[in-house]
Amino acid sequence: MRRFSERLNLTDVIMFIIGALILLLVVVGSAATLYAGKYTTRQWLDLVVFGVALGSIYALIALGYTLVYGILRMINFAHSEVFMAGPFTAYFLADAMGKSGFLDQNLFVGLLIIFAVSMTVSTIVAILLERIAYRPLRFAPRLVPLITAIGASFFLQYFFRGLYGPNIKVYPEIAFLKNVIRIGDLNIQYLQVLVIAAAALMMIGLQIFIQRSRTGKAMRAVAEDKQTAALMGIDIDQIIVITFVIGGALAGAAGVLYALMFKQVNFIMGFIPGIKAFTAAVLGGIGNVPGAMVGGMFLGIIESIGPTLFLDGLNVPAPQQLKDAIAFTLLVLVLIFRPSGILGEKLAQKKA
Amino acid sequence: MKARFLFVAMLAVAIGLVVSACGPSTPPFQCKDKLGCVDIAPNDSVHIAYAFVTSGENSTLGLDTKYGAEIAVDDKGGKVLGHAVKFDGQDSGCNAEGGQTAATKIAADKTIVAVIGTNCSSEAVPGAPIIANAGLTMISPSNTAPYLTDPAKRAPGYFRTAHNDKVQGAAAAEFVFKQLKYTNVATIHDGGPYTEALANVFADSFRKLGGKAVVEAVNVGDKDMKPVLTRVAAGKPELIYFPVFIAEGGFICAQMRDVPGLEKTTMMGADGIFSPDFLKACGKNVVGMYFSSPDFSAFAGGYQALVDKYLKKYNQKSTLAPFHAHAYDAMNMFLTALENPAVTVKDADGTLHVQKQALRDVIAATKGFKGVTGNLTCDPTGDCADPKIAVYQVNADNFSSLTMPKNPIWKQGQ
Amino acid sequence: MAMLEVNDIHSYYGNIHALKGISLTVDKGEIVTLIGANGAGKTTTLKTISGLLHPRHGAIMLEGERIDGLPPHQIVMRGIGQAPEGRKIFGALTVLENLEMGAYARNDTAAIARDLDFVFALFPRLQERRSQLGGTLSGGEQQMLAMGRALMAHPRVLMLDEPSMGLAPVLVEAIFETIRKLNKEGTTILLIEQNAAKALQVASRGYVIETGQIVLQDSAENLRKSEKVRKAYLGEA
Amino acid sequence: MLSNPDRSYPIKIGLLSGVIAVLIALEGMIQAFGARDIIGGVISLGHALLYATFFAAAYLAIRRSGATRLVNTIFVGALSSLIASIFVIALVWLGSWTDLGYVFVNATQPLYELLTFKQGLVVGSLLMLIVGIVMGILAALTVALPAKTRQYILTPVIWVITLGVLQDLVTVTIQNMPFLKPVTNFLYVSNGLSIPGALTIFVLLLAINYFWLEKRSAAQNRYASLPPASRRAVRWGSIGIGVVLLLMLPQILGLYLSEVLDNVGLYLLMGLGLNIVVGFAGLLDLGYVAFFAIGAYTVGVLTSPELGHAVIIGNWWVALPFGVAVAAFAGILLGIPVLKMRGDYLAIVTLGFGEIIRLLALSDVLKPFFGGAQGTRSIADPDIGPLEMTWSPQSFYYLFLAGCILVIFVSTRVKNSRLGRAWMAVREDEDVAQAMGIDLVATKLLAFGMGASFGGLAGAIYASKLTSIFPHSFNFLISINVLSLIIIGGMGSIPGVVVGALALVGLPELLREFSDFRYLLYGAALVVMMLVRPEGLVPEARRAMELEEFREEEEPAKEPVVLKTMGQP
Repeated sequence: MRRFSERLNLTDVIMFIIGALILLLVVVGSAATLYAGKYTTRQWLDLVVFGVALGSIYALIALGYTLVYGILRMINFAHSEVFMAGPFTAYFLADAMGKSGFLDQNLFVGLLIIFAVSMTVSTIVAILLERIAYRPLRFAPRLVPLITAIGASFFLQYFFRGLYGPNIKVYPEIAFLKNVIRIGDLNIQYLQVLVIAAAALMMIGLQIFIQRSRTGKAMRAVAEDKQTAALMGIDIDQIIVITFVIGGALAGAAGVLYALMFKQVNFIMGFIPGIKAFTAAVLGGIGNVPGAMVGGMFLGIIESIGPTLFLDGLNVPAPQQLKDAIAFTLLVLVLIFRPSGILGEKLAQKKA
Repeated sequence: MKARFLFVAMLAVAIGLVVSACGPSTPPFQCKDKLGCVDIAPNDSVHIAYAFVTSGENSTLGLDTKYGAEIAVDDKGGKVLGHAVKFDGQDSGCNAEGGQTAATKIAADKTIVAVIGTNCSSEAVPGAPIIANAGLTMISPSNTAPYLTDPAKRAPGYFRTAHNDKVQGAAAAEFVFKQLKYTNVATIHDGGPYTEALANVFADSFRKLGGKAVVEAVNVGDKDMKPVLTRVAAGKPELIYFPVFIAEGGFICAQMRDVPGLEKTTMMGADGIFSPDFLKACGKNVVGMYFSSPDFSAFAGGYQALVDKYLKKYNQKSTLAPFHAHAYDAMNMFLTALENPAVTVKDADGTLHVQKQALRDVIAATKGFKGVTGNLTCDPTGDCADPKIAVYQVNADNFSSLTMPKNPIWKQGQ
Repeated sequence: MAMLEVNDIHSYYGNIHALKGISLTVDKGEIVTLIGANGAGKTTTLKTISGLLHPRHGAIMLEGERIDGLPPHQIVMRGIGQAPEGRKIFGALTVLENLEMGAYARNDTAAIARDLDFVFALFPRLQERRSQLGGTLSGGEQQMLAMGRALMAHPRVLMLDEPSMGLAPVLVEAIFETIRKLNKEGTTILLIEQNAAKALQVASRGYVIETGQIVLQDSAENLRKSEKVRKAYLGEA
Repeated sequence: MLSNPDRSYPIKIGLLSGVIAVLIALEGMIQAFGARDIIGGVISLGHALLYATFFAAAYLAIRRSGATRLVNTIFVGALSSLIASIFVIALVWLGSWTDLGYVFVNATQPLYELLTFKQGLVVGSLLMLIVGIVMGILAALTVALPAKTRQYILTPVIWVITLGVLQDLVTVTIQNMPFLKPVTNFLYVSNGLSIPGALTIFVLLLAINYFWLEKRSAAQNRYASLPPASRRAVRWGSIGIGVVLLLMLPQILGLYLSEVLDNVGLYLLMGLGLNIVVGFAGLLDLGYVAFFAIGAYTVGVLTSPELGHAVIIGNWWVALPFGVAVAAFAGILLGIPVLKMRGDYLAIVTLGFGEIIRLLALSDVLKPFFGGAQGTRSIADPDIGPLEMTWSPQSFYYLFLAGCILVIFVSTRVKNSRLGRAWMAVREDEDVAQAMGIDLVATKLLAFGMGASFGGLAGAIYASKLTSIFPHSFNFLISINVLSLIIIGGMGSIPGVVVGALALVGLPELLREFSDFRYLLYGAALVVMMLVRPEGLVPEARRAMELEEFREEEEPAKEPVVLKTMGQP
């Protein structure tokens, strides 16, 4: 036993050294960058705004992962395709409305329709996914539904590719949303305001729903203990479907926000945001709704600011290339010190 | 039990043998070619294979080149020397192992006379030597990496109609420095071999000319380009050259004006985004942007006719990307070479004998071949593209009609 | 007609034959206890009744209506409430929310409010801690909450699985007092206990289960007197 | 459920199949497969697919309706397949009125022509209706056949389709065996099987199938009744034939199929490595590609003269141990921070690690060391000593074979060792394992290290085989693919990994020409596979037991029976 504890110490020491090295690099890099003074305050603020807007979208997608994870203890890998299905389908409507000029004249109604279509399609895909691919495997070992999810993810990607074609489709540009609000050094586009506000509203709404509503409480009960929840008269299947519906609708909404911000949609568009959102969910503490928000914001801001802040001062060429490497390194750092995420509780320690 | 099974099996073989014995007797042609010959029976087709990326996220590139080559076959009436042309192939996946697998499958098929491929340079590195070992000739419509035609490493029988990055990158730098008279530029690549090489050649050439150039990079799949553009903005460049593909190029171009400091910066792209889809992906910011690209104006109408045919045939697919013209030329080079009596011997009964080494030699000797991408002349290293690079500029009319400009504003060497 | 009738059920865990033909009845207004050693199949019996396990053979009737094969939530809706073994409090939900979950299957708001008052009257401690998280309660409080939660379903049959397990003697006493009280007010109870002595004190009838089979059944009084029960379950020589 | 006939069922299943048929058409499958004839000039793969949908609709409807009289079954079957065909007709009519092509890329004139047999809208629609009814009747007749007869016919039909689909592969492979050329000439026309060819295959296989099914038990009995000595002789004989076959395989299969086998071998090596981490020790690793990359890059950087490093090892065999060792070291290094993480936290961190490695290899910062986007090229061949040879897929086959045998040997030995049992214990329950006195740190790190070293070995051979490596080759999808193959094969089971690699790497390679639909079918196959046979193709005995439990415990009593019969071949 003594030998064991000694070796455990060794690994702890190594971990500490890894952590300290990363921190040192971050601190030295940041100090050097700031000292060089190559970037203005306004540029830093801009970077933060970009990060928050991107982070909002990550957070919305992350909610889908976190909700399903909380209830089924499974990584719904195909959630990224739920996110893709909505805006990819709604594109045709948006394109038609954009060409006819309807969208510019009735912006609000037009956006509402696009949101409605996208959210509906994403929700339907999520429900079908649950019904066909996941429900029969509810009690299978963890890895089995994971593989099903991966398979479903491939299937959905290429299904939509076959349906709508492989090339990039471009959402119409909405001139109004390009207007800029200026507050001192801070510049925010209406579009960014829309994205951040819509995401925040939806997340707060979800939080209230889960905390206050009867269904929300039942969701929490099911997340904690399915058998006991069933003994309370809660229909587990129904709650799980509701979870997928909420996750799907949020992903559909996030998809439209994404499409408004970046304009391009195609069959593979969900893959990278999906991975990022899943990372955000873990970063914040998976199974935890506010955690998804925090994780999403953190990731968005790190991706935006990180490479410049940490690496520019160290004279690293093309640091933006390494933004994902930075994000994942910080993820490891966070998990070394908080093994269950920023806001995560002991859930990770529980046997999944 | 076994006896009966054996009997049936032997019967089947016997039937097969009888059928074969009734076939025509061997023609008098003797193959003296160093690499051997492909014999094509009177009713068989001339088999040309492709190794293109037709699956996954890069499939647009593969389909574009495939369609370009198919139109070349159509233009010949689908026939060469009275034999139908069979053009099929393998998915090469835009990665090294896909290139190797596709090349091996092509090499294994002894009916194939020529190969068009590959799309991505990484496919050609392991793929080209395999094609070479099989004695085949391969022309790539879209490999641009300089090392593929590096004399020390080039696989025999490897040619390309796409422009070597060295040529295009240097020409673009020359235009920016000499014509626009800019001295401070930035370039962004996406980590792909094509864009990385082009961006670096551009930056190096620009520095050699006496200017200042910064190289930045993003990753394939990145959407938010504002952070990298903010970094670029800090260097206050006069022009940003981003020789990337449509998705990432679209993001950069569309987000460019949202970044303070870049409101007026000139944008320039390369042939990878010289396509109407890019105009859509970027939006109105694209007006005034420059593109380095092969000089399509050299043959009035030739290129436009190709585009028209393409859109007519494949409109629904709308995969129009930049390399169909190179593929069209590559296919035409093969079809022309195959018709050359030095390459193909035709028997009286219509049987064809394609001599592999002769095909290689004829392709290598291509000189002044009139293609839609210019006058193709193969140099000893396998680069056949017309080294004339032109620069085009997109105006408001181009944008509203989603068509690419037809006349370049600058040509190299003028 | 019996309130709850279990007729020759066989349940399996994988290939393990856990229940080998259990039959029991609980009449209206009774407390019936099922006693047995660890692993004898007590909890499995409850799981089978509440639908968490489906019997491969046999039938379960609630007031003459077959309920085996139904999903658990429908069985609860039909009137079988359960305080599961180990209490299974929702730790991340407040006491009040836990109780609300107990009434999840019901829609009669007014009656639910009445039942809530009833539970709070029964367990004043719960009222004090109504907005505390379930996970922060003590063992005894958790047991009260588990029982209260089961009562919130206003069950026709209340099934209690080891309510005294892991509790201090004083608390055990209090719990059994409550069980008696509930029964007096008309609740039919199926009680599962390892503490056979206590269980047989409150119950009117009892069943003894051993390795998945009922080996004895009689009135509580007779069981208390039976040689076998005294030796094996009451710890007497 | 089965005993309770549902009258609306034929209609429901007809509607569902109709939707599926329309989706198949809109996916472009009918067009793409339409270009490929199973039997030249008679039936294309595209049409066969459509008919199969109708047939399946009718068959299912009959089965579920509980109808037994032939008239009834014909009615039920024809009804549902008719409904399905009406959907297809509706698609064509809709397409002729509106521009479906605006949304659906494949809704084009050629598709409509295919769906109407080029006979125009009205006549084509009628023909399609007739096809629907005929399929329904065929399904009814199929149901009416005795089970045995059905089995006799089914296998030859499947073989005819397979041989038709794989025409390219068969003819190319047979090019190596000129004496067989007449056979292919007889079997195939330029596109698809020839009619006499198809008939011959059908009759031949019907006969073989008949003898096989009828006489199998007799042969088994005869084997069982042999004296032990001759039984041993038979066994050793078959093993000997197996070994010889294994060694001869590349010569028999030719260039391309050897290449496919090489790819299978590559994934088999990785699969066996990941199997140690995930299958044995139960640690979910989604970034396994990192070790593959590290092995490949170590060997690449050490042997490639192009990067201009000071230290160049010309000999691949000398560089190999470095590749394996560096990968193993990286495995242990990754293992340390994730020691205390469980389940999905582990998954995301390992995923991140895989991405970090790829991004670093790609980055401009490390370009002087790894070649950046242009990769590392001119990597040495695995020449032995001064013996230089041309390395073809056929010769690499032996390298992979040797590697796989070595790794399988090590895996098997380790699995049954003390360490292997410790891994199983950690997999089942970490806390219990620790309480039993298992050193969690050493156990987990050894799993990571050993798993990584196999990946490094795979990478080293891969680098040499391709002679060039690019960062893009080491993406997340490889990790996913390797994970999928060990789970499809049967987690923790070594034969399972072999079967999984053959199924997930070998099979898709054979269908390379249908690249457009490869991922679609791959995804669908993963889902179906997990639903039908969650324990994998060749499950580990222990795992199978656990899964058996899950089924019987949690599913309604009837369910497991259905699952089992569906899983059987």
